Amino acid sequence: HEGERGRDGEVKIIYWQAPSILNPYLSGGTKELEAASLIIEPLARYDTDGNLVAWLAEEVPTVANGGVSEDLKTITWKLKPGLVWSDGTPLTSEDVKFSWEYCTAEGGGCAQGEKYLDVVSVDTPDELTAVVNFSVAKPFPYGPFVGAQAPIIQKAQFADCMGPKAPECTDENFGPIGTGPFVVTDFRTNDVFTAVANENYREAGKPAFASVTFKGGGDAAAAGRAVHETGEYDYAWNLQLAPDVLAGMAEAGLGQNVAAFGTSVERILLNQTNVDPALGDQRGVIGNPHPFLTDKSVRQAMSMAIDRALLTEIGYGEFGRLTCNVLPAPAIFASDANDSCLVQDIEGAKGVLEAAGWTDTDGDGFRDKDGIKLSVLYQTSTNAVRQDYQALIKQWWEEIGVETELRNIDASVFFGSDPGSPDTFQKFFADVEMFTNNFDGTDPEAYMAGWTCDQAPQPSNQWQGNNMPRFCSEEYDALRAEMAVTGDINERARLAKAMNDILMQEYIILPLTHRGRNSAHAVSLGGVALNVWDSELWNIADWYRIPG
Amino acid sequence: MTDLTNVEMEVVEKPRSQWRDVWDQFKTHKGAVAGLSFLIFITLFAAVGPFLWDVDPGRLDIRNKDVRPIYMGLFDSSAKVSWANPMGTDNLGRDIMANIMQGGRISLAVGWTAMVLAVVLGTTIGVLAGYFKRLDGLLMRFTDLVLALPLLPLLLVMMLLFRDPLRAAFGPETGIFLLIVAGIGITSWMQTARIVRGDVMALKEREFVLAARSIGTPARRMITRHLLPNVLSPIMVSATLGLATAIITESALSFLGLGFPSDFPTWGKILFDSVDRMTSFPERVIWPGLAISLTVLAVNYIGDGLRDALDPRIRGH
Amino acid sequence: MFDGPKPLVSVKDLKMHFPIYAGFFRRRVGEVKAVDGVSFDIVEGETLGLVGESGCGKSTCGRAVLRLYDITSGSISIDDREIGATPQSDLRTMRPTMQMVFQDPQASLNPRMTVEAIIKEPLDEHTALTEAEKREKVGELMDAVGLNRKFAKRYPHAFSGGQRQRIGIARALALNPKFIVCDEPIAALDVSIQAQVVNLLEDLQEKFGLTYLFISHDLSMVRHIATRVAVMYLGKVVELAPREALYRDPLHPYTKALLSAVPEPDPSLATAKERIILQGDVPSPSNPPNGCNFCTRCPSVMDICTKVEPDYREVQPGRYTACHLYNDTAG
Amino acid sequence: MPDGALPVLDVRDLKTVFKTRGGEVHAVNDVSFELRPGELLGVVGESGSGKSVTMMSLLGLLPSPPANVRGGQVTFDGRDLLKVNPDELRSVRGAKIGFIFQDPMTSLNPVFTVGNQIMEPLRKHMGLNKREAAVRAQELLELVGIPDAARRLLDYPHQFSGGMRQRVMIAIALACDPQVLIADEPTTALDVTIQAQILELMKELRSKLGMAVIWITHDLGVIAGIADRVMVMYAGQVVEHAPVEELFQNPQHPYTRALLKTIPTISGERAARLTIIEGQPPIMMAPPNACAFRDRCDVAFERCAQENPPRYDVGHGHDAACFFDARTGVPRDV
Amino acid sequence: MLTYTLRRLLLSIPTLLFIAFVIFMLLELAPGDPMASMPLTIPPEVKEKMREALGLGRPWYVRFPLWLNQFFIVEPQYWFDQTFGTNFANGAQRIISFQSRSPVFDTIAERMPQTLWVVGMSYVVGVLIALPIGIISAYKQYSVFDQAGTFVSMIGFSVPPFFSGVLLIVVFSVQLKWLPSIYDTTHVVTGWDSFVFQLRQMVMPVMVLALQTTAQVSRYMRASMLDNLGQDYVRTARAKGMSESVVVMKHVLRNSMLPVITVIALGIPAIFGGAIITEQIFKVNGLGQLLITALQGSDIPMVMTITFLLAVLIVMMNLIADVLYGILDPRIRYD
Ligand SMILES: Nc1ncnc2c1ncn2[C@@H]1O[C@H](COP(=O)(O)OP(=O)(O)OP(=O)(O)O)[C@@H](O)[C@H]1O
Ligand SMILES: Nc1ncnc2c1ncn2[C@@H]1O[C@H](COP(=O)(O)OP(=O)(O)OP(=O)(O)O)[C@@H](O)[C@H]1O
Ligand SMILES: [Mg+2]
Ligand SMILES: [Mg+2]
Repeated sequence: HEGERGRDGEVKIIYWQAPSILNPYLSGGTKELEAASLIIEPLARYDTDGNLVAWLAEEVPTVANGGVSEDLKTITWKLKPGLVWSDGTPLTSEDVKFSWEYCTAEGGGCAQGEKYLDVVSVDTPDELTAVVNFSVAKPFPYGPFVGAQAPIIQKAQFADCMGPKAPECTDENFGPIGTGPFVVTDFRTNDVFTAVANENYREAGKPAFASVTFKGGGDAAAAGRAVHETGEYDYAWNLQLAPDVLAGMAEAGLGQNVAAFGTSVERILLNQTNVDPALGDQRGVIGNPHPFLTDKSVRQAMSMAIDRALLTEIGYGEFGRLTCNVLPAPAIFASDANDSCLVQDIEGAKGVLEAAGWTDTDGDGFRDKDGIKLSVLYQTSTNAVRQDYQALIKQWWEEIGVETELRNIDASVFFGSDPGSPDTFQKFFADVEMFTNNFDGTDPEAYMAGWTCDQAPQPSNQWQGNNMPRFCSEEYDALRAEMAVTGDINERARLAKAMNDILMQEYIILPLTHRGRNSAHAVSLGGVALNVWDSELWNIADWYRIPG
Repeated sequence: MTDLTNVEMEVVEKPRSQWRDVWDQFKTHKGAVAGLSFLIFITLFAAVGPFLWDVDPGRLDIRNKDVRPIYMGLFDSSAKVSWANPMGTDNLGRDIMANIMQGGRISLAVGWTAMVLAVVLGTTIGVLAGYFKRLDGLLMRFTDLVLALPLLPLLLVMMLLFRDPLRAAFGPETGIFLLIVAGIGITSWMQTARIVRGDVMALKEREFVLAARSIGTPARRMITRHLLPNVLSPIMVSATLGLATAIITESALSFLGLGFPSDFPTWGKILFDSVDRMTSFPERVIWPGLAISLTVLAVNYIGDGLRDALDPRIRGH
Repeated sequence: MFDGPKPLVSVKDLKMHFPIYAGFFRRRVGEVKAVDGVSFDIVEGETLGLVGESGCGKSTCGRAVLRLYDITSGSISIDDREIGATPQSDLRTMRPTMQMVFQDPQASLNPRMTVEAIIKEPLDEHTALTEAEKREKVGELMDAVGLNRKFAKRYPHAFSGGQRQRIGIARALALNPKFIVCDEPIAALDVSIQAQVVNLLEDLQEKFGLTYLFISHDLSMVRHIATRVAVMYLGKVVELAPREALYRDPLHPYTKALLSAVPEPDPSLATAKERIILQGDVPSPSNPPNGCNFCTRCPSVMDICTKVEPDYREVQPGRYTACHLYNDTAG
Repeated sequence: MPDGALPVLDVRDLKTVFKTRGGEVHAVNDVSFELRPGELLGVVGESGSGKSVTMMSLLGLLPSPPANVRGGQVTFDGRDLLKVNPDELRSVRGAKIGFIFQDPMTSLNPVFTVGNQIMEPLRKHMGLNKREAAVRAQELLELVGIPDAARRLLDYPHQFSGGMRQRVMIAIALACDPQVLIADEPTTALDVTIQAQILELMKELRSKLGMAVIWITHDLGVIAGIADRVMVMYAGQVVEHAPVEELFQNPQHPYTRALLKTIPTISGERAARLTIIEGQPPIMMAPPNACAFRDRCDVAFERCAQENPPRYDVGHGHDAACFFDARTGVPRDV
Repeated sequence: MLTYTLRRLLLSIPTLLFIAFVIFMLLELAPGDPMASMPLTIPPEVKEKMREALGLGRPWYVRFPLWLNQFFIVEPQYWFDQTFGTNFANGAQRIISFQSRSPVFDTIAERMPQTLWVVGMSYVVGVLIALPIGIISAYKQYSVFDQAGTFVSMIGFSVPPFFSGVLLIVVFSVQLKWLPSIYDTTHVVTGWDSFVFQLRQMVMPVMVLALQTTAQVSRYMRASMLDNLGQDYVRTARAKGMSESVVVMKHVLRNSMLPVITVIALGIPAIFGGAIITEQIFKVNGLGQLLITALQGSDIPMVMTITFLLAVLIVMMNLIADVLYGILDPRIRYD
């Protein structure tokens, strides 16, 4: 697979969600990030194992190589020499600085603001050096300019598009000039874009493909069909399909499924506050405890009743793994203290409930105590696999005497944070809810910080925050505070595991499946290395056509 | 002639009720009779079936998943078949027959209720607009307005505003049922309204309406007695199409993720959920697909037959 | 004007103009002068025939007299009650005194109601009889118009034209009216049936002392049934006279032409008779000619006719006409 | 009257039935008549007696189903119109036999101009091109007395009054100089003054063009003024047939007599009370095996209920289908 | 006729304004959030900033007039500027999509070709198939053809496109490999080959959509033909010696088309909005798909603009249907 640039003709990629823009700073959506990663690149990115690799930078700065200051407050990036934009102009540290300015400009609504958190300035001592200064010590200083979320954009192109003017620069947002292997030729929002090989790409002979068509829209099944069964496309992204369906498609022999595991965990959250509509504006407020989910034995029984192996097999097959942690990866953060959850134990669950005094006194098949019936409303977003999960779990819970009512809500509403809507996952006006979350990159600090008491969505904070179960534990909050000031990786791992174990052993969060990302590519497409820590298309420059 | 026959002659000629006549006329329409038979069958299947076929449609039986329908055993001896699941099971081992029955209950109920709602709304608005000239402009603009309303946001708003109160008042199932029915009903009456309005305007010029006015019949009875019976046949056509549209719209809502909760099978949803596995398990799309199509067809033929049967001119003597 | 008994119906200068809307804002740009200043009296027990060409406003006149329309102007008094300006809702109580028999027996019966229901409807609206009484009354009415009671549960389509018209008459009779407008009650019927209906109307008049306004374009039939005859042309009465006088000696040129155009069912007479063949068509009632309405077709048109509208005057005792030909002689 | 001339149209034993839900309606039963060149044959009879169906059967204009022409023969131009193929029939319709229908309001196609509708048969049967056809159409409109013909060709039917529309119908029927014109109640829907205009026009045209005409009506007055011979129909049969004066002076069939008596006249004596024909016309659900008029007849006797009377010739070109001889006042023997 | 049209046009302005208001309030009440499609890893503060940048915080009585101004004044100005090189708009803010941050009208314009090719064509095809079916069904009423027509059209009407579409794909793309299953919106027709490709990629979506159109229009056509076949003027035409084809195809058809044209015209807005599922299945990415992605992404300006345009289409089609009727039917006078 060596040869001149553009030798392999066209590669066709299908994403069943279409990118709406090619500027990742204006949309944080995965589809936009990944589409843009063909064009614009960061200084460093993660490889398939989650390790940082230098990309536009010479090397990844660390404390060891002196790139990161001892006080963890500055990080110095050195650009590879001789890099040029696709328009032929040189890439300089000014562009790096500009990318920061662009994202932090007032009124621009940058989606990646968090990446540049605590950055006070970016210095450009010379054309190839960019020094990032933080206001606080950053044990993990690889937010800015790293990964698909924080690429470098060209100052010359975007200089007039700062702040409130950002949305008006349609041409720029649809066709950013980049350093990546491809150059956009035609972008149609929410539909398709085409790009051709970047003549100025830094590596000779790459990319192998002369052009790429990036089509969006439809659904996962259709995308899978296009790769596996009709062979119209070479690469299909994120085929969230039932394993038997995927396997059936693969039988046609044109394509092949690939999977990789990141940090995504499908989980159930158990609400600790009372959401009875009768409470009016006191619904879900801390201080109104849930009538029975505050009883740990109920939560434990509900966890024990679940057959995670079966769920995973039905819903994800080989693209899902069993886990008993909400923090399953990277490996050093993964706890093994909770593995008892792996086996379903209906009888045990019944026993736990019995012991806690939850019995079926009125003979309706569901347990109760002191006039309180174990009856939960179980919500999630609309999605075939989630609905299968719901159906199975409902059956198990009802078996142990917990009445379960299912509800599924349109994703645009469920994951929205419209304070006016009662159906958002943050408001959590239900007893139980289920969704998947993960964290970017490899550092779990921000992720674990989501379950501190002050992160609980409450009316006082317009229902923002990630602690949807409204879990409050002083012990947990203390661990989180400690982690914020700990730099050592092993120590950080210990803290993260401890926090994970609290959540698990309190049964506030019931992890169900460690979800892998699975995509498919044509058997004739070589060089694909599925990456869940960064853009899936991170190495498209290395892709090639297998003759035959 | 004897006195006896004279007395008999005096008796009003009414040995048969009007409904007998309607039925007799209806019977002559072969399609209508076939349609009615099918509709009765499918209604019984959905309504009474679950009592005879006592399997919980929501019960999962993972060991018995992907069972093929019983007839598969005939030409493929290796097929996984079982008399316990004559129509097969789905990927979670739910019995398809039980689901089709339960789905039929919901689909038929949604279809009928939404259709009745749409027809009642459409007829009321059509009659009012056609009969009262003053209301005409207003009502027709209103019709335009509703025609222009997008169904999806409308349903989202309705869900937001009414789901919790309805759930509190009627329970989760009935609540969402009412919402969906109302959503479909409210967005599909416009065609009926237009047609009825046109017909009423034409009827208003007919002499028998003038005759009724010369008697002093007030507007209310003018409408119920003279206009409505005479616009019955276009209403019937709208109704048959309306039933079909309602069943299909409900399935489209499932496609868009706005339908019933996932543990509520409807024909449309069963069909939609099975499309991905269409090649390996064709029966899963055939059962609900047939149920929908044949119901629509049956209702259409019944509509034709009823239209003829309700028209005294065609019915004859 | 009248020496005889007091009129039951008295119409003065009745106008019924249907508005025509047009233009940008649906302004009223004109009107169809369907009835344009008609006056006549009908004495209790008599039959006034109203004849004229199609579209001249006969039906409109008949309907306006019964206030089925909201009239443009004029006064109508029936049975000593002025109803010209009464709102529709208040007219309800008056309806039983005045009824109508319609031109097309098919169209005037609701095809989805049984005969019994049709005849019973006025009883439902205006009486407090019990169902049984109503049914009995319907039976009596059916007897009166010569319909077999057996047929009460049939629908109109199952009857012949003549029978249908009997149903219409029975409905009109249900409330014991004093005055009936018969709007071409025989026009849609077969010749052999027409006589049946006309005889029936005459019998009923005798029996119940009815007063008719008999609208028709069949001059021979009007000659038979009417006591006095009014001839209409383009929204106006051009001549009104006692029957014998009118047929013997028509005054207005239009009446003359009309009478001469009636075919004689006798070949010897038919060839002998001298016809006046009018030229052209009736002008549009929305745009009537200046002067006399008939001036465009009149065989004896004069200059004045196209300029001045002739008065409607009594030119001989009991004979009224609107024609310049008689202005000199009488005035 | 050119009595001896060969008839242009000769109809023998025509039979037409309609298949309906309730059974077969025998609308035309063994109707026979002939039409001689240049004469006007009037056809009278009450509504439903089969006048229109007879004429439409001749030209195959009835919708089939439900209509079914069961038998008989229609000789025209040496051919039996009931047997010729559809194309040949179409070359007769409109070209050699013109047809005028009763209702001028609905018989013209509302969406085509009058000119277009007149030109259609001209172009088809006479092979005229557009221009020639337009010229001829204008002539025709002038012929039927429509002023400003050239401009009116471009008008649509609704822009014409009823009388004018009927004239247009006549113009269409006359377009190809037909040998026979069949007019099915052409004036029934019109006012008397307009009817008088049309009748006048007809007389004029006939003397000008010399075609044979069948004129259907139920108005005896019209017949009296226009016809040469008259045929009276009742219940799908010809019950009487005679030259016009003969019929009015010497009606033979009881139905004809009753009919003549029922109608009030405008100039004769005014009867105190109209004579009526009691009863209703029969429903023709079975082929006749008895006199159809017997229930309403004042001279009916047993035989009338047993046999259907044939048409008895009573001389002077007059025949009547009645067992009762009106002249002698006794039943016929044979 | 002209004044009638103008009057109706004038009257439709308040109607449309009111419709716009109702749609706006509906979307205002709808619970969607444009941030819902963002990954959960983006922290709430950042989302809040993005929301502010979209102008979401402002109350409706500010945003509605703003939208009206943009729709009725700024956008036409831009359009004018582009065509004539003037500068009326003067950099005023156009209607910007929340999702793509690009002017909504540009995106809509981008979607027009495939919408017209597929949705428009399907309507044309559907109508073209429906008319002969309706005509023959009526002419040969109760024949086998008629019965089969009824049967097939009712089945066609009742099969949801998410099923029929996938079925076609499975048969023609997967099994037979004849036709592409994914529509290429970037394809440009330049010659014969590319035209053939365009046809091939259109066949399936067009058929799925046309099935529904055909089912409905053929029913109306049949009913209308039946009405007219019984009319007196048909007999007149036959009596003139016209051949059956002239009688049916000229005299009857022209009259029967009148009501059907109205039905056809009024069906157009519905098909533009209603092709959502089919577009999704075949990834045609026309207006329907734009609307649905906008809805799912709570892209209020986009949803608002598209639904309003559809409303305009509905009102205009109503008007056109009426005017067309008046033009085609000489009996109707609107003045
Ligand atoms: N509702 C109406 N609106 C407008 N014009 C009308 C209306 N009713 C009748 N006209 C017009 O008024 C005129 C008189 O109509 P009318 O029906 O009274 O005539 P007529 O003498 O009864 O005719 P005919 O003998 O045909 O029944 C006609 O030109 C008619 O078009
Ligand atoms: N399509 C049909 N189906 C059944 N019966 C029919 C049909 N058309 C005509 N008839 C019957 O044929 C008989 C003769 O009808 P036809 O129209 O010839 O009468 P007519 O003498 O022309 O009457 P009119 O004077 O009313 O025109 C009638 O009894 C009628 O009921
Ligand atoms: Mg009238
Ligand atoms: Mg006739």
